Amino acid sequence: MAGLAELGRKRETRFGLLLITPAVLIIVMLLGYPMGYAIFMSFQQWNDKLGADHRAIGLANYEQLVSDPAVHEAMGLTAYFSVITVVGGVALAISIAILLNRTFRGRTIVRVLLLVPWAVPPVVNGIMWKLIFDGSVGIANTILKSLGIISASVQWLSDPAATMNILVFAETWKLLPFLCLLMLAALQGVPRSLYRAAAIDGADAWNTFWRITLPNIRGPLMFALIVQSMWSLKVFDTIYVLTGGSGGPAGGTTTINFLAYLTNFSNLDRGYGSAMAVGIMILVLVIAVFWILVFGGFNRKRRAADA
Amino acid sequence: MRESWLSRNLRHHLTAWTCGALVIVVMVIFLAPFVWMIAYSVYPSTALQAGVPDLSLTNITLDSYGQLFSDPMFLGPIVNSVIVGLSTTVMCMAAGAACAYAIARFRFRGRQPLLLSMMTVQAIPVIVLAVPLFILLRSVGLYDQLLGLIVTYTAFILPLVIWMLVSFFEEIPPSLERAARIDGCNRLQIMYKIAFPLAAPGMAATAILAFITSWSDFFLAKVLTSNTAVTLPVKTAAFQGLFAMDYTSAATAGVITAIPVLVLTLVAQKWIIRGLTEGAVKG
Amino acid sequence: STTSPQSSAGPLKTGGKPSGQINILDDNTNSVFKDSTIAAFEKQTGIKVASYQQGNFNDLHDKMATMFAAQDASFDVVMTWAGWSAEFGQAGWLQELDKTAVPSDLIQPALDAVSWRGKIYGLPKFVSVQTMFWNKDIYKKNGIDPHVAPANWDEFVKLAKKLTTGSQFGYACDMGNPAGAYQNFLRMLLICGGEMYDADYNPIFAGEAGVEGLTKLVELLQLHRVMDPASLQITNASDLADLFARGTTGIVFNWPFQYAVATAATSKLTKDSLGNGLIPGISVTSASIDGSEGFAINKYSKNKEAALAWLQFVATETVQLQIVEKEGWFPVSKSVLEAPTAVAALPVLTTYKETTRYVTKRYGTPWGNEFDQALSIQIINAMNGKTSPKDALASAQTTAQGLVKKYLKK
Amino acid sequence: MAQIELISVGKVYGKTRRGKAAENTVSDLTYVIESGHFVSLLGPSGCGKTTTLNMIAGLEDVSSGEILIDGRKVDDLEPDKRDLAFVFQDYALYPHMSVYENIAFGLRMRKVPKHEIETRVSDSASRLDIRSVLKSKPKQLSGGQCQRVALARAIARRPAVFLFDEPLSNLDALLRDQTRSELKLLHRELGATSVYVTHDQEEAMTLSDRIVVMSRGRLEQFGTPFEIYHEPATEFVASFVGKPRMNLFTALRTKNGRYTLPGTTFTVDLGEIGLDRVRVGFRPEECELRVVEPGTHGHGVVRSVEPLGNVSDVLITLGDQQFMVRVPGFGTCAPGDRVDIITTRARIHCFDPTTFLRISRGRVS
Amino acid sequence: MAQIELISVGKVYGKTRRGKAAENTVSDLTYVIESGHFVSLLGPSGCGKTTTLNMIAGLEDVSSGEILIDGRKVDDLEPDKRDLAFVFQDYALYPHMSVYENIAFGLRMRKVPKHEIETRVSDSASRLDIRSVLKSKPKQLSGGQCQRVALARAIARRPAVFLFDEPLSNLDALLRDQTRSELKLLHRELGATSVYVTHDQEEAMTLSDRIVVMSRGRLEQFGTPFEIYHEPATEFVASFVGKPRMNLFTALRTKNGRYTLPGTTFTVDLGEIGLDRVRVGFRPEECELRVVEPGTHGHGVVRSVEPLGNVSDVLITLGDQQFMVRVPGFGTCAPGDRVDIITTRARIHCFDPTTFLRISRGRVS
Ligand SMILES: Nc1ncnc2c1ncn2[C@@H]1O[C@H](COP(=O)(O)OP(=O)(O)OP(=O)(O)O)[C@@H](O)[C@H]1O
Ligand SMILES: Nc1ncnc2c1ncn2[C@@H]1O[C@H](COP(=O)(O)OP(=O)(O)OP(=O)(O)O)[C@@H](O)[C@H]1O
Ligand SMILES: [Mg+2]
Ligand SMILES: [Mg+2]
Repeated sequence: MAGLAELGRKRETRFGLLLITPAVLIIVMLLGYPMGYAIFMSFQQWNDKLGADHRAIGLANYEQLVSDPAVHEAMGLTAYFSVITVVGGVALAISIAILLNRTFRGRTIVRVLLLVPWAVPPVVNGIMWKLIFDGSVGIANTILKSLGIISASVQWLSDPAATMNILVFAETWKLLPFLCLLMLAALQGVPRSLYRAAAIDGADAWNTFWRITLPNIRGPLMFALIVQSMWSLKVFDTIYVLTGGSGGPAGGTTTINFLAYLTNFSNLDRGYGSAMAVGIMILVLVIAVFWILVFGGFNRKRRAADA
Repeated sequence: MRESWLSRNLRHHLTAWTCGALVIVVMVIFLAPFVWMIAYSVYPSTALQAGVPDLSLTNITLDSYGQLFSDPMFLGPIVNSVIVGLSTTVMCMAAGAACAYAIARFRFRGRQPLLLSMMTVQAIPVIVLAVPLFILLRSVGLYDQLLGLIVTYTAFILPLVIWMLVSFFEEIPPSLERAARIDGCNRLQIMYKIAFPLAAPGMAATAILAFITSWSDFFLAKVLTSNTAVTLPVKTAAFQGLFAMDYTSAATAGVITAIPVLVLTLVAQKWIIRGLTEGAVKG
Repeated sequence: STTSPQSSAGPLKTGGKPSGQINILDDNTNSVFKDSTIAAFEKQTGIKVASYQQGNFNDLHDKMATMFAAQDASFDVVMTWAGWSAEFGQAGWLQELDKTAVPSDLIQPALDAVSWRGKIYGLPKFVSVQTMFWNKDIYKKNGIDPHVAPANWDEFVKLAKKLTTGSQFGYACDMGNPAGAYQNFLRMLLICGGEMYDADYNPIFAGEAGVEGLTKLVELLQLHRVMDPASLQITNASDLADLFARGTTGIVFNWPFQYAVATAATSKLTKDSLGNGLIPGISVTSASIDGSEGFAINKYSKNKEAALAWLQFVATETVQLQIVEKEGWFPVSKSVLEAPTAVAALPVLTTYKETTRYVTKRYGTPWGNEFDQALSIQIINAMNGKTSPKDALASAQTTAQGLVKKYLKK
Repeated sequence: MAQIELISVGKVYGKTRRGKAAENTVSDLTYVIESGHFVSLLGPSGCGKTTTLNMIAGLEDVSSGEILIDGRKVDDLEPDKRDLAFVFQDYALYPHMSVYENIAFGLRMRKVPKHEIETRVSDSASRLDIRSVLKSKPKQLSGGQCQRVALARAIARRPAVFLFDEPLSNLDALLRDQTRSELKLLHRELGATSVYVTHDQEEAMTLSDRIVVMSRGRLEQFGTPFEIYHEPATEFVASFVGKPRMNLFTALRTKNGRYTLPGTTFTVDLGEIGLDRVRVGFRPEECELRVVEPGTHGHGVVRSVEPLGNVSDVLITLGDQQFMVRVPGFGTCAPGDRVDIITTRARIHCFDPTTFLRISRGRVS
Repeated sequence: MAQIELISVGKVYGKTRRGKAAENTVSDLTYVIESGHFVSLLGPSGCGKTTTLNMIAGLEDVSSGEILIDGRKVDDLEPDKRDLAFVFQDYALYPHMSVYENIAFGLRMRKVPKHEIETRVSDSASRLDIRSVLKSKPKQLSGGQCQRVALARAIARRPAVFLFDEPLSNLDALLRDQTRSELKLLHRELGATSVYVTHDQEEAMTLSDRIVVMSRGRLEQFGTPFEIYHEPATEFVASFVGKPRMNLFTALRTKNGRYTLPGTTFTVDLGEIGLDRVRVGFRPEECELRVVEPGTHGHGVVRSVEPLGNVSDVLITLGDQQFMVRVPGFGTCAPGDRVDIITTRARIHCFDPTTFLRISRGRVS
C-alpha cells in the first residue's frame, strides 16, 4: 500500500530527472570537460612555442601568477576599471533609476529606448567609440573644438590613461541601461506605502533614500554588483575592438582578462594562460562571495521564515 | 521656514522640470553614440570628417548598405548568424524549458545547488575554455561548423535560460496543474498544455535573450570558426584590419549587426527585464 | 600522447608528381591569387585548390595558433611572415623545406621572412619594404622643391618643420599597437646603424644607436612637433595610408601599397603629386624595415608535396609579375625586379632597387609578440615623455634578455 | 487633539495626461471632524476613501477646496508638519528595521532626544503588549503583531490626529474582532482625533462617533452610527449599511397611501407622499414570518433557509424579487413553505426613485 | 453520487527530508460522507483541511489508513479516474483558454464526443448564467464571474463527487453571501456528494448537512450544524463555532454542584459532575444583562459597547476575564456601568479541563 505510493513518488522523480538530463549533459560536456582540461593545462609547463613536450610542474604557473609584474600591472588596471564600472556604474544606475521612477509623460518610451545601448553588440560598441574618439576624424574632437573646450585635436586613443577612461566610459554606457532597469524594477518593488510612512515620519529626501530606499533594494543591489563585477572582470570584446586587438596603447587597457587572452593566444603560453584564467574565475567567485558577505548573505533567516 | 520660502505647488513643479531636463540629458547620452554610428553608415565619410560635419539630408546615401548586402563575403556571415542564432535559441529552449520546469516543480535533493551552479557558469572566463573547446570540437569534426557553434552557445546560454525560466515557471500557480491533473492530463500534457502556454511571454523573452546572446558573441565565434561558419560580429570586427579600416563599412556593419538585436529587445523589453530581475530578487 | 611533429622525417624535398587537393589560408593582402593564380596553378599542376580562404591579418595569428595547437590539418598552406616563420617554425608547426626546394634567385630579405635560424619554413609570396612617400602639393605650397628627397635626417626634420602648419603635419607614422611601435623603433635603430641582436641573439638595441634613434623619434613629436599626434593611435599601415591620402600630411614612411592608396580615385593625391624616395638615414645613408610575406606548409598537412608545388608556383616569374603590376608589391626574385615591364607598372620599384643596397631587416623571432608588447609600452611611455629613451630601452632590453633566454633553443 | 475641517474638497487625478478630461475622483466633500472624535470613512472599494485620507495627511495635493486643521489651512504644509500619524492598510512597517527602530524612526527624524525616544518606544510597546518582539524584524511577526507595531509606531509619536487606512483588513476574522476592541479602548485612552477608513460597515458602526458614508467620490451621509443605521439619508446608505442587506424594492401606488410590490399581494401603507412609485426598504431582522395555512397563497415561497447558529436567514421569493428575513434560532420553516411577511415591527424606509434621497416619514402622515 | 469513507487516514509530509522526524499533518481521520450529502471540513488555517481534500482527490498520497469511494479502495487511482471535480480556492482557471475552453478542457481530455461537449458546456454555462462570457478569457472576468466559471467547469463534468477548497474566500463580502446561496441551490438541484473546505464557520453552518470540525490534523467533531452549535463535542469546537465567540472560563467548585468564576460573585449550578475544576461556556447571545442598582457591586463592569445596528456587543470585565454579551438594539448600558449577567435562558456547556471533552449534561442531574 505504502509501496504503491512510494512507487508514484519515484516515478515522479524519475520523470524530473529525465527532464533535467539533456540540459545538464550539454553543459557538462561542453563546459565541464573543457573546464577540467583547462585546469589540467594550468598545472603543466605548456608553451606551444617551445614545442609539444609538456610536463607537469605543479603550482609553478600559479606561483608565477603571483610574482609576475605584468599580472600586477593588469590587476591594477582591472581594479581601476572594475571599481569605477561596478561602484560608479551601480551608483549612477540608482540615480538614473530614481529619476526614471517618477511619473512623467513618455516614461514608457524612455524606458524602452534605454535598452538601446544594452542591445548594441559589444563588437559594435567598440567600433562606435572608435568612430567617436578617433583622434583625427572623431566627432568628440569636433564637438569639443566647436565648443571651444579644446583648441587642438586630442589623441584620445594614444594615451594609456585616456584610452582606459574611454573604455570605462564605453562599458559604462553599454551596461548602465541594464543596471538602470534592474534598479528601476527594484525601486518599483519597494511598497509605495513605505515612502508615505517615511513622509509622515518626517524623513527628508536624503534620509528617505538612505534609510528607506537603499535597504529595501538590497537584494537586487547585490545582484547588480555581483553581475557587474563578473562582467567587468571579464571585459574583452570592447577592448579588443577599441584597441585593435592589442590592449594598448602601451598596455594601458590590458586588464587581467585581456592579459590572459594575450598570454594564451599571442604568446601561446597555454599553461600559464590557463592558470591566469582559472585565477580570474576564482577571483570572480571570491568577489561574488565578498558582495554576498557585505550584504549579509542571501539571508537564510528570511528564507526559513518564508518557507 | 522652508514651506514659506516657496509654495508647495511651485516647489513640486520646479522639481518636475529639473528632473525632466535631466531625463533628456541622460537619454541624449544614451542614444547619441548609436545615432552617430547610423549617421556614419549613411553619410559619405568625407561629409562627416570635415571640420564641421555636413549633415544635409541630400548627402544621405544607402550605398554602403547596398555594397555590403551585395557582397557574398558579408552575406555569408549574416546567414550564418541567423542560422546559429535561431538554432541555438531552439535548442536552449527545448533543453532549458524541460530542465527549468523540473527544477521549478519537482522537489528533489540538489535542486538548489544545481541552480546555483548554473549561475557559477557565468563566472567562467571564456578564454579559459577556448583552446580545450577548440580541441574538443575539432576532434568530433565540428570545428568551423555551424553545428559546433550552436552546441557551444547552447551550453553557454543554457544556464541563463534555465535561471530565467525557473522564475517564470515557479510563478504558475500549482493549483492550475492540479486542476489539469483532475481534468485528466498526464505529466507531459500538463507541461505542454498548461505550463508552457502560461509561461509563454516569459519563454518568448528568454528565447529572445538567448538569440541576442548568441548573435552578439564575438570571442567564441572568432576562435571556433575560420571561414565557412564565420558569424556577423567576427566579420564586423574584421572591418578594421591591417590593410582595411573602412569607417563607413564598419559603421554599416555595426548597424546591421545591432538592428535585429535592437528590434528584438524593444519588442520583449518588459519580459526580459522581468525575467532577469526576478531571478535577481529571488537570489 | 601525441607524437611530436619534430620527430617526423626531415626537411621536405621536391619529389614525384604531386596531386590531390590542398587548402590555403591567406591574409587579405592579395587578390591576385583568387582572381587568376589558383586557376593557373590547377591547370598547370592538376592539383585542386579545394579552398582558398582569406582572413584578416590581425585575426590570423590566433586562428593559426589555435589550429596548430589542435594539430588541425584543415589547411595545408598558410600565410607567413618573418615573425610567424620564427614563432610557428620553432614550435614545430611549419614544415621545414630542403634547400633544393627553394628557387635560386630569391632576394635575401624575402627568404629571411620565411626562415628562422637557418631553417627555411616556406617560400615568399612578395617583398615589402618601407620607402618614403611625400606630398608634392604640400611641398609646393610651402615653397619646397618637390623633386628632391632629403639626403639625411636633419634635412628631413627641417623639411618636416616647414611642412607643419595648423592642422597639417610634416610627418605621421603608425605606432598605435605593439607591432607598429616595434617597427617604428626598428626603423630608427637601423638608420642609426644599430642592430637589434648580436649574432647569438643577445639583445643590443639599447646601445647608443638605439637611444639615438628613439631620441630622434621622440623629438619629432615632442621637440619639433612635426609628427601628427594621431600617430600614437594609428594601429595599422592602412589607416596611415588613408591619412596620407587625405592630403594633410607631408611625409610618411610606408609599405609599397601606399602608392596604390595615394593614387586611388578617392585620394587627394595623384600619380604626379606623389613623391617617393629612400628613407633618410642618420648614421647611415639609408635603411629600411622589411615586411615581406610568404607561404608555409602546415606540419600536419596530409599533402605536403602538393602544398610545396603551390609555394613554388607563387614564386614563379609570371605570378610575381602580376603581383607587382596589379597590386604594387615588390617581387621576390631578382629577375622580375629587373624586368622593364615591372618598373613601368610600379614606379616605386626604382626606389626599392636602391633600397636593396642598404640594410633592410625585420628580426622575426619566436618571442616577437611578447617582445613587441613589452617594447611598445616603453616606447609609448618615452614618446609621451614619461621616461627617457635611455631608461625605456634599458628596461625593454632586460625584458628581451629574459624572453630570449626562455625561447631561444640552444 | 485637533479639529479637521474639509471645505468642498475635491481631487482630480492625472490632470496632466494629454487633454483627457479627467474625472473627479473625489468632489465637494464638506464636513467637520470634531476634536477628539473617532470618525469613519465608509464606502465601497474605489469610492475615494484613501484619497480623502491622503489629502488630509498631505500625501496628495488637494485639487479644489481646502482642508483646515485646527482652523489653519494646511495646503502648503508637508505631511510631517501636520502633526498626524498614519496607520496603513499594509502596515508599511520598514522591513529592514527592527520593531524598535520602526517605532523610533519617526521620533529620530524629528530629533527627539535619545532617552526620550527610549521611554516613548517602551511606553507604547508595553501599551500594545509587543515588548517581547522589539528586537525582531517585521518579517518574523504574525499579522496581528505587525498590526500592533504599526499602532505602536503611531502612538509613540503622540500626534494630534490619527489616520487609519483599513488597518484591520489584512487580519483574519478572529484577530480583527479582537483588534477592533483594542482600537476602541485605545482611542478612549488617548482621546486623539481619529479618522478611520473602512469598507466594512460593521467596523464603522462599532468604532465610530460619526460615520462619513461615501460613494463614487461623493458624500452620501455624515452622521452618528444610529442615524446612519436607522435614518439612512440615501438609498445607497440604506443598502450599504446593515447586514444582511436591507430589502429594497419599488412599490407602486394602488390607493391612497397604499403601495404594492407589483405581482404580489404584499402591500405597505406609507401615507400620502405624493409619488406614484417609491423605493421601499425593510431590514431583514425587523420582519417576521408566518407560515400560511394550506390552501392560501401567502406573500411568497421560502426558497432557502440558512442557519447561522443563533439566527437563520430565510430567503423568500416574492413575485420576481427576493426578500430576506432573519428569524431567531434555527427557524421553523422549510424551503417550499408559503409564508406571509409581517412588517408591523419594522421601520419603513422610503426613497425617492429618481433622486434616491430619503423621504422623511415626517412628511408622510 | 457516491459515498466517501475515510478509515483512519493519516498524512505525513516530507518523510524523505534528511531524517527529520516529520510530524503527522493529518492523523486518524475516520468518518463516512454519505452519498448526496453536503459536508463541510471546518477548521482554522493549517489544520489539514486542504490536505484531506487533496487525499480524497488523489492529488496527495495517503500515508496511512485508506479511502474508499463507493466501497472501492482508491489508493492507486489517478485523480482523473476517481470521477470527481475540484473547485479551487483561486479558481485555477486556465488563463490562456477562453471560458468555453476552460469548461470543455476536462471533457476533451476524457475524449467526450464534440457535440456532447457543446451541449454540456452550454448547459452548465446557462445554469450559472455565464453564457455571455463564454468567449472571454478569465482575465477579463470579475471575481464573481470567475467563481461561476470554476463551478461551471466542475458541473460540466457531471462527477459523482464535488470537492470545494474554500471557493468563496476570494470574493468580497456581498458576493460571498450571494454565491453561498447559489451554491446551496445548486447542490439541491444536482444532488452530488459534495465536500466543502472552509474556515468560516458561518459558511459551514449555512451550507452543510454535516460538518467535520478539525484542529491540528485531528477530527474534533463530525455532526449536523445543529449538533455542532448546540452540543459541541470539545472545547475547541465550542470556541471555534459561533460568533461572537462563546465565553469560556474555568470555574471552581465551591459547594455541591455550585461552581464560581474565581475572584467574582458569578456562579453557576452544574449539578454533581465529580470535578473540582471545570471549563464552563455561555454563548453571548443567550445571556442577558441587568444594570445593578447603585451601591451594589454586580458581577462585573461594562468595558465597551459595540453597536452593530440591530444588536450590540457588550464587553464586560469579570474579575480578570472578559465576558461578552450580545444585547438587542443599540443597548442600554454604557462603559463603566456595573452589571449582572443573567444566564437563566442560556444553555450551559461544560468541558473537562484536561481532556477538553464535553461533559454530557445528561450525567449532571
Ligand atoms: N495615483 C492615482 N492616479 C490615478 N487614479 C487614482 C490614483 N489613486 C487612486 N486613483 C483612483 O481614484 C479612485 C479612488 O481611489 P481610492 O484609493 O481613494 O479608493 P478607496 O475608496 O480607498 O478604495 P479601496 O477600498 O479599494 O482602498 C479609484 O478609482 C482609483 O482608481
Ligand atoms: N506540500 C507540503 N509539504 C509539507 N508540508 C505541507 C505541504 N502542504 C501542506 N503542508 C503543511 O500541512 C499543514 C496543513 O496544511 P493544509 O494546507 O492542509 O491546511 P489547511 O487546513 O488547508 O489551511 P488553510 O485554511 O490555510 O488553507 C500545514 O501546516 C502545512 O504547512
Ligand atoms: Mg483605499
Ligand atoms: Mg487550505
